Amino acid sequence: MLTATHLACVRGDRRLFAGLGFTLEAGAWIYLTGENGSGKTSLLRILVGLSPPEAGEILWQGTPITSLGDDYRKAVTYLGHHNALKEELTASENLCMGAALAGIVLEKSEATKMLAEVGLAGREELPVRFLSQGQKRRVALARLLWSKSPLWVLDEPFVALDAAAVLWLAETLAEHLAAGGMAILTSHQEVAIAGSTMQTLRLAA
Amino acid sequence: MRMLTWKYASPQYFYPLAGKMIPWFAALAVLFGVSGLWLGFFVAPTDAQQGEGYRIIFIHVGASWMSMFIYLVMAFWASIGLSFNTRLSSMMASALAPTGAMFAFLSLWTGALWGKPMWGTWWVWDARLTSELILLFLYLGFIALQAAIDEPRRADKAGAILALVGVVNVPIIYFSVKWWNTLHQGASVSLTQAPSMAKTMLLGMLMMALCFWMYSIAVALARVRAIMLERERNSEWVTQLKEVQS
Amino acid sequence: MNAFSVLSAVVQRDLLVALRRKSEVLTTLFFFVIVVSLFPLGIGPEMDLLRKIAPGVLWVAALLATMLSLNRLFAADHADGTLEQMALAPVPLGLLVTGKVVAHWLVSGLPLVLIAPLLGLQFDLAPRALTVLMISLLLGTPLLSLIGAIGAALTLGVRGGGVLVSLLTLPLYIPALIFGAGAVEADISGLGAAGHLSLLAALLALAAFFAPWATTAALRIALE
Amino acid sequence: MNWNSPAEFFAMGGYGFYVWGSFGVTTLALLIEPLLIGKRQSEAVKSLQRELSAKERSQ
Repeated sequence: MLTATHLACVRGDRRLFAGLGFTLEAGAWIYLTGENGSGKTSLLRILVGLSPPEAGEILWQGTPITSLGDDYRKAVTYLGHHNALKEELTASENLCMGAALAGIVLEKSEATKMLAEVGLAGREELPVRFLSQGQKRRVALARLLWSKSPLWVLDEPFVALDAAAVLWLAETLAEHLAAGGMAILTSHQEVAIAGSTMQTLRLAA
Repeated sequence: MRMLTWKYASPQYFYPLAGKMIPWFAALAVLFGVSGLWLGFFVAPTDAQQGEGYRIIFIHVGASWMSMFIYLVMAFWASIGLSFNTRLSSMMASALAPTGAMFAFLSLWTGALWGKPMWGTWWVWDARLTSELILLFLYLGFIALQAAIDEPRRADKAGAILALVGVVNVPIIYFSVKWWNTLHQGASVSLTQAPSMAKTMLLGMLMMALCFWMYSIAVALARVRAIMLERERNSEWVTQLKEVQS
Repeated sequence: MNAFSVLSAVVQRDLLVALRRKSEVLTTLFFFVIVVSLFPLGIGPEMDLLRKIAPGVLWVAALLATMLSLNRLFAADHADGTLEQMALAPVPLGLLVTGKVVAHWLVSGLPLVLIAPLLGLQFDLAPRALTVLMISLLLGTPLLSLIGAIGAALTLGVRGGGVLVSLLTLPLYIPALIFGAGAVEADISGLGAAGHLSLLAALLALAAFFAPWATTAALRIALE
Repeated sequence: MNWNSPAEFFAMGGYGFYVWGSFGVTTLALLIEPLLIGKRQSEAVKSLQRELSAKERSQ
């Protein structure tokens, strides 16, 4: 369970939000919306522990995330604006290296299988710089397939994806939630995830 | 007591307090300065070896001390700001840096003016002068880094790490420069080891050092006030200030 | 999966990236070679003089070459989001930073060590002095990478970061320069280089302990 | 008393240029710094006043 209380965020001179709080239960997800510049990305970065909030506290299973350290980082998978891919490396190398950072050993055959699942069969040995935007995003999203974290925090995961990939992502999210996982995501388009509890969190500009 | 400390650790209460403290420290600086100059020029006797040229030490020594001392104080405030997340301490560190750099420069300048008549050259690669030069570079690095970062909180923290790294490095740099100096049998400049350091000379030096010290406090307080206004311009207390309202 | 395998994964990844983008590696090396070769042209070809300035010239050039390569230590990872993922990995960031520094040294430090004797020959250094030069660089270049990483992390994503990083790190490089160049000089003048080299090693040990910590703190600040 | 005449005082036993060069620049620096800070302070106040009056007008 993830609980946030009285969160505030200041960027430069601007107060993006204040007094923000929510509780996210297992099997539920939060749909985070708001205009450009309303602080969606800032909030996500605060929630995963990259930046400290100006005020307020975030609790994971009842403990502040600041005192959990690596235990919280193990529980979270974050996908930001950037795909965190190395242009020089192939799709499968990128996937394996990403897993290695999280302490997960991924065999090449497994990586190939996961890349096939996101629709990149046959392209796994291509350096990422030869892939299109949408394909790169799919390589980045393939990390959800090896992720063992209960909490997924995804910043605009649907951007640049085609219809098939959007469908795949919605299914993957539904499975994750059905298995007791949690998710927080931002999106500019409507998202439907079958059989799940959705909370909408709107940030005012 | 604890409550009191916390209260004055917030810019809102420190701003008027600093304003009240500045005249006192400025007055002390003038007092020590006048007595130091009087001792230095009219009481302290002419040095047997260096003639009247030695009188430069009255400011050179004080400036060198202050340049090193201010770096330590700056690193102290910066680290407090980093570990306890207190805005005021970080602002204090930023306020001290230019003054420290100025004293480092003055130390070099007076050292060069002393070296020319005594050694026949403006600059000697002596361990102390070289270390002082490096200290000036460290100050400039700190100031440049903070100036380059727009987000004040990030500038504070990055500056603090740099200041701490600098503090660890200063002794290492000093030791290595000294080692290098002895190996190359370079000149060793010593302004303070005059054979017969008269008591009045020492006292004059001390007075000038105290003058610089008080001056630094006054100036740092004044600068930290300006920094507070710049940084906290959206806070309620700033807009309520008398000088802003009028 | 233990800490060591995470560290080696980072090293492996960075080496692989460097291997596929050879131009950057070679730039550092060529810069080193060119700067060193310029000195005789500027000073004149008297061998006595060249022999005398060789340690200083080679070491200063190594300093500058390392400096040049610092900008890309974290910048690419910062731009493509990899750094965020590293900061969120369930292992100490200091470990990953150490991995990055090791990779940086292998890519930009080690080549300098290997090519230095060749450049030393241009300055008519004796074989023993060449050996001391190599040893001093072998101990010194990792030190440069470690200290430089702090500067690179502090200036990450900052306006004019490239120039700033030299202003921040060059003063911190001075002890390494003094003991490194001093070792070769001491050997040439028959004083023995052991003292200098052991001090250099001591500095390396100190930096290996502290620098990753400071770099980690600086990176977390840059990511906020 | 060290000096018999003002001229002697300013000559500093032949070291006048060096002694007064040191003291002069130091004094200058210690005078200019507070002035610069004063300017910074008044600029900060002025920009705050401008912001404040802009806010009042917009209300």
